[in-house]
Amino acid sequence: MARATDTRVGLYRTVRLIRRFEQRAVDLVDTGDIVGGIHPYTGQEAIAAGVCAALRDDDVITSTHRGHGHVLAKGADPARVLAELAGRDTGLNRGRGGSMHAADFAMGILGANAIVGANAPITVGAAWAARHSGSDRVAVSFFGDGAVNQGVLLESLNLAALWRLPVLFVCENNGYATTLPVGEAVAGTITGRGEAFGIPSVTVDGADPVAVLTAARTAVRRARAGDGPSLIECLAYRFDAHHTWEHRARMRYRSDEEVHSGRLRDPVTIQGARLADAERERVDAEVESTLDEAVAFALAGPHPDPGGALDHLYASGLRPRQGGDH
Amino acid sequence: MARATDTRVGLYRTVRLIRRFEQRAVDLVDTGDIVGGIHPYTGQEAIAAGVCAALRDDDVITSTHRGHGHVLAKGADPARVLAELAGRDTGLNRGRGGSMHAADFAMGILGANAIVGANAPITVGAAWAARHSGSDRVAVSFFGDGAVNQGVLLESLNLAALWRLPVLFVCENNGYATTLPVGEAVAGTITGRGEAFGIPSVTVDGADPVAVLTAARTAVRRARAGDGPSLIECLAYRFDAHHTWEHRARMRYRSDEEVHSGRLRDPVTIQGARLADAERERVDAEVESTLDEAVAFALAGPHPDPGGALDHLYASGLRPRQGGDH
Amino acid sequence: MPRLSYLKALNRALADELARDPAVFVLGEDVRVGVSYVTAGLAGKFGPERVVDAPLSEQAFTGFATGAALSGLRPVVEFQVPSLLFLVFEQIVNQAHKFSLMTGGQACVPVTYLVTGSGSRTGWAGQHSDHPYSLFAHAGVKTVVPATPADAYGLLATAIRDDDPVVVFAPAGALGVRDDVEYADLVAVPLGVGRVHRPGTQVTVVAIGHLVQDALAVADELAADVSVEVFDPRTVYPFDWDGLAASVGKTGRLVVFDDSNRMCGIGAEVLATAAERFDLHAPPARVCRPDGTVVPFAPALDRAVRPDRDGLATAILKVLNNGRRP
Amino acid sequence: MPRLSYLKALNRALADELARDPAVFVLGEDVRVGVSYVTAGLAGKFGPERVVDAPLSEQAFTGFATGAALSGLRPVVEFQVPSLLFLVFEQIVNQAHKFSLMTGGQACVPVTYLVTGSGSRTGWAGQHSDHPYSLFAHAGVKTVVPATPADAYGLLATAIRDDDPVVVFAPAGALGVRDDVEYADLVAVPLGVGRVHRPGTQVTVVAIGHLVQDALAVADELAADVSVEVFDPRTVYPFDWDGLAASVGKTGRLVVFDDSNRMCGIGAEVLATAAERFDLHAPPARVCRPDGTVVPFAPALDRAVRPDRDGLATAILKVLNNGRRP
Ligand SMILES: Cc1ncc(C[n+]2csc(CCOP(=O)(O)OP(=O)(O)O)c2C)c(N)n1
Ligand SMILES: Cc1ncc(C[n+]2csc(CCOP(=O)(O)OP(=O)(O)O)c2C)c(N)n1
Ligand SMILES: [Mg+2]
Ligand SMILES: [Mg+2]
Repeated sequence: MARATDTRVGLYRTVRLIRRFEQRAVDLVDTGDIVGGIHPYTGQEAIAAGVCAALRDDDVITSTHRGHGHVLAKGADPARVLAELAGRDTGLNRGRGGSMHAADFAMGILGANAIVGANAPITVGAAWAARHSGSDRVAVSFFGDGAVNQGVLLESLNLAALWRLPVLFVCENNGYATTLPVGEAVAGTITGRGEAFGIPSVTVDGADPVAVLTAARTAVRRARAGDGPSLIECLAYRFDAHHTWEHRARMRYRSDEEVHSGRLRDPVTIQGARLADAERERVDAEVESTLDEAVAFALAGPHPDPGGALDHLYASGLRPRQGGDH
Repeated sequence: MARATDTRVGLYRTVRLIRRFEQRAVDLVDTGDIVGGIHPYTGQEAIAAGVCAALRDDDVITSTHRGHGHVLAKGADPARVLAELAGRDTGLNRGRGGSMHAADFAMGILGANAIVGANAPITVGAAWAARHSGSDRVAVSFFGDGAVNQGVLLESLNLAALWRLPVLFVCENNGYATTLPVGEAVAGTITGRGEAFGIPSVTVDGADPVAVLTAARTAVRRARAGDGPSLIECLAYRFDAHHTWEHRARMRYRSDEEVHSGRLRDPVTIQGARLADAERERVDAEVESTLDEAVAFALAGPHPDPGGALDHLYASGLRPRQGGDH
Repeated sequence: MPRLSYLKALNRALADELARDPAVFVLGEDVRVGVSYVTAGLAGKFGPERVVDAPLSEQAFTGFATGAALSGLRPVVEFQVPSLLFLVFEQIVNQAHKFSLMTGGQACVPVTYLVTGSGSRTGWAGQHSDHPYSLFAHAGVKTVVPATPADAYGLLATAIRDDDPVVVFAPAGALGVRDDVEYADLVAVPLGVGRVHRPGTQVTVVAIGHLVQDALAVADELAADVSVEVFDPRTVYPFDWDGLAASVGKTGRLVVFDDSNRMCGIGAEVLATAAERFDLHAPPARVCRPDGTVVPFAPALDRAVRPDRDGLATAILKVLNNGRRP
Repeated sequence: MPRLSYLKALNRALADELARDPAVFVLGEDVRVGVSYVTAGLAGKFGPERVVDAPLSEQAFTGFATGAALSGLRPVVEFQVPSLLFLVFEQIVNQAHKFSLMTGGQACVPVTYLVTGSGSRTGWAGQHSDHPYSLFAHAGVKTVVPATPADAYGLLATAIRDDDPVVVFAPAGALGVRDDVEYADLVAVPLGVGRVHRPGTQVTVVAIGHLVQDALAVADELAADVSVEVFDPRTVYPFDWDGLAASVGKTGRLVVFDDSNRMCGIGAEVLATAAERFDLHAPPARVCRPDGTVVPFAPALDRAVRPDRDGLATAILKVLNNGRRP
């Protein structure tokens, strides 16, 4: 698989790939092949697909704890992503990162990040570096509705706006930060926060890849032209748990009705409806076989050697003292 | 002296007191009686005076590295403030805090703070505690134009707005954060940041105590009524150095013309013009004798005993191990 | 007799303190729903003004707790992830910790910071697996790491009643521990007083947090050959030096079993103080994390960087076979 | 021969590295004007894209540096106040430090964090007087504390060229030190290699940063009675254990002279490692700050909590009069 493309079929392929990837990853959590669980991206696929379809290969993204969709849409190999989730030496990060840190620098994926908001300034720095080197690359920061309450993210909006940097701030408003509804967390509006820094900010239907793509294209064009950052708020619904541990816990923060109606606007269905049945079935089959191979690849990969547990701790090669020698 | 009062004379007395306090404090820096220097509040006196004149004694404030004006306007004894600056046991903080930490909890002064923006969430917590205890006290956070780029301050705006807390955010826009002009630091506007969180925000002439008072009264009324926080941006000019070390350093970041014209709008002159000459002279003399006494008190105060260097380190009385015993 | 779990003990301590003292309140992310379980049921019992869900604004809500504490309240701030303490290091170490001394004893900041699930939770990888208690000990913030349900109850209760800031680490590895304790027998446990879990004569093992259980298991395993005393300081800072002196006075040999990084960790402090004060029969040893550990994702790598039973057994035998015979 | 000052040496190192490598740039507050002097003249020479003034957004600009470094640049981030490192602890320790391992070696983060004026600057009080190098050593971030102008030059240059994040502390107490060095003789100094400033045979004093000068003075004072070797590790982490072993192998006695807090400080680590590895003739000693120090404002109190020459002399004599004779 490669980066999401902006055709009807391309967008469908990506949303479908992410959906099925997540479902199969959840299965592997259940079987114990993925340890530590995942934050499923299910329901938000259109955002990653639409945004990444507006990018070039050499553009860069940063991602979040809920990052599989972004990483896949930007073109990481699903097999190596899955191998990473399964902690194998064949994984993107050689099994060192796992679900929340999947990174593929060759594909412009500067990494998922387990700290909410932490990726925002990294993105801004990457955008500055791009301009500094004379490139017209853009940098995209994906983050949730919870992240807009993080100081570092708000500081980052200021830096990006002040220095007119080529950044797309993509807020995935899925209604909740874990269990806290966005309305109990965000005073004012999300786009209002962008605008306060002079950043053009729009709200789009985050269940529709075409709507996201359209907004992303505008923002990318602005960024490449040197006209500075944009903020896109994508309204979506998280179909699944905040994290797979929720599958076992008895937590009530969304009513059954809400979840039911939230799931009605399904990115896969929405984009699927734009394809002829045969076309769709062909993509589905293709995706399935990609994922069959990915699962096989992931589970066949060797576990990393514990002797190398601290490999790469220092890029300079410094070897730390062990905890037990004396 | 007591808290700033909202009469013509009262406001003048406070701005005059602060001005002369600062000038005498600078003298004491020069003589070496105040070690470490100060951040003079000169030029911004109308802000502290106008805001504190709108408060009650039981309202609380938090302040900054440039805090003498706030502390005096809220009613701290100038003699004990000066003794604090001179590091004496008779100082507000028993000489433990100095210029950047002057606090007087009995007067509702929860302390100056040496970390830009750090006082904002403390203020919000104090406001919440007031409401929690059924009081209609309000809490005021003073901060500079540099502080509006601090994440923690922006997070605090959100909390205060979200929970409709009785907070006044008073931004003293003196044009610079040390040497960085506000225009090179703040994307968008300062009031726009408040508004983004749904906080009513106004800009007023920070050289005129009456203008500040008027805005503060509106904000205090709103806060006491349970209608939440307000932000007041006060435009002012810092007449003196960022910090007294600048008196010795050769730093050029403001032109002579700018400094000259910035000083033309002088809070002391502006409010002084509202008094008859005789009235003004009486206040000036009063202030001078207060400060003569304050200086005498400060310099007569005993230096703290080095044996008590770690007194109060733990409120619980825990005595830490010394650095040298073994 | 109920089999009291560690998590339930924490939950019970919060409930009891909330009931006992109206100044106590709980603040954090997802505390109403009780995602980490420690706050489960509390919102229903005490209402949303005592169990407050905060937006993802750790810095602001930690500073907020300082402000509330300065106003007479006793906040308990819950953190879901240990590294969130890095985000609020300024607010805890530079603000809350320093208020008492800097104000010359005018103020105290009785805030409890509770980290539910510190250390590695296998599969959560590098940014969620730190165990930073030694950092707070270095800074001088009171730091407790309970090992058992009864101590979890008793130390959390004491932390809340203490007039200083206290960080409570509840290690992920201890959350599942259960005790045979009657609720009625749960009592406050003083800070700074260690506990000998198992008396012995030949070597003192200082074990911290969840490692106490492992130390006991190793002591059992080795019982035929070595008489191991397991000393649990319970409070990392202030440390029970006299308790340790008594133990080492008996055994003359020392091993520290500590889940923080080797360099400048509590293990270093215990060995250093021992070198200064105690007469050891053999060089002491540390079993801890390597210098600068970043916990890798893959389970086998994660385990490889954690101090474990084998490492402890090896260290005990080595210390025993070295040095002068007692 | 020029009398090179420590500050000028840092300034020179920045200028040379900026000239040598176009990937290097400097970022921070007031760096164009050069408020701390280390960046004086650089903006004029290298332009505002290489010497970047940032708003008061430490978290964002520190994260920004990570993003720029991930994109191939080598940022040097200046901090005016040591406690600002607390504000960015997450960005340094949880992000920059972890990227290499978490990405399985895909990425490196060659950022240098330069604190100009660490430790107490008498009169700056509690929130501006910390010396938190031991915190970074514990976290495993490379940490250097140069003592002399030549080392300041050489270690800063190496830090910038190093592929890992490095924190450089320039102690306030060392900024005024001058050396007789030709510019042409300034060279890069490797990390992790200590320096014997003064050979001796009876006791090794490990002195850090500005305390090296004090240690040399004490060694001179005591020269008639004791032969003191002054060992300056230069890099706190990674520490030159072999260098220290050689020194202690000769002297058999050890005193650490360290301006950080006693508990879990570098002094603890040196004593701990000595206890594990070295054969000492007498119990070692630390001369450092008390546990949990908050530096009080009044000069006499400030001095009282700092390790000083008297304390060192006392400790040396005590260590010498204790224990077995060599
Ligand atoms: C700074 C920070 N605070 C808290 C957490 C724990 N946490 C992980 S995800 C999450 C909710 C994030 O909400 P949002 O940004 O809306 O993203 P979503 O999970 O909805 O995709 C929380 C509280 C964290 N990882 N980082
Ligand atoms: C968080 C933080 N960053 C940097 C500093 C160093 N510093 C002290 S005052 C100051 C400028 C503050 O500007 P502003 O908020 O406009 O207040 P002003 O000095 O103009 O009153 C700086 C950078 C600090 N004390 N705290
Ligand atoms: Mg969300
Ligand atoms: Mg200003």
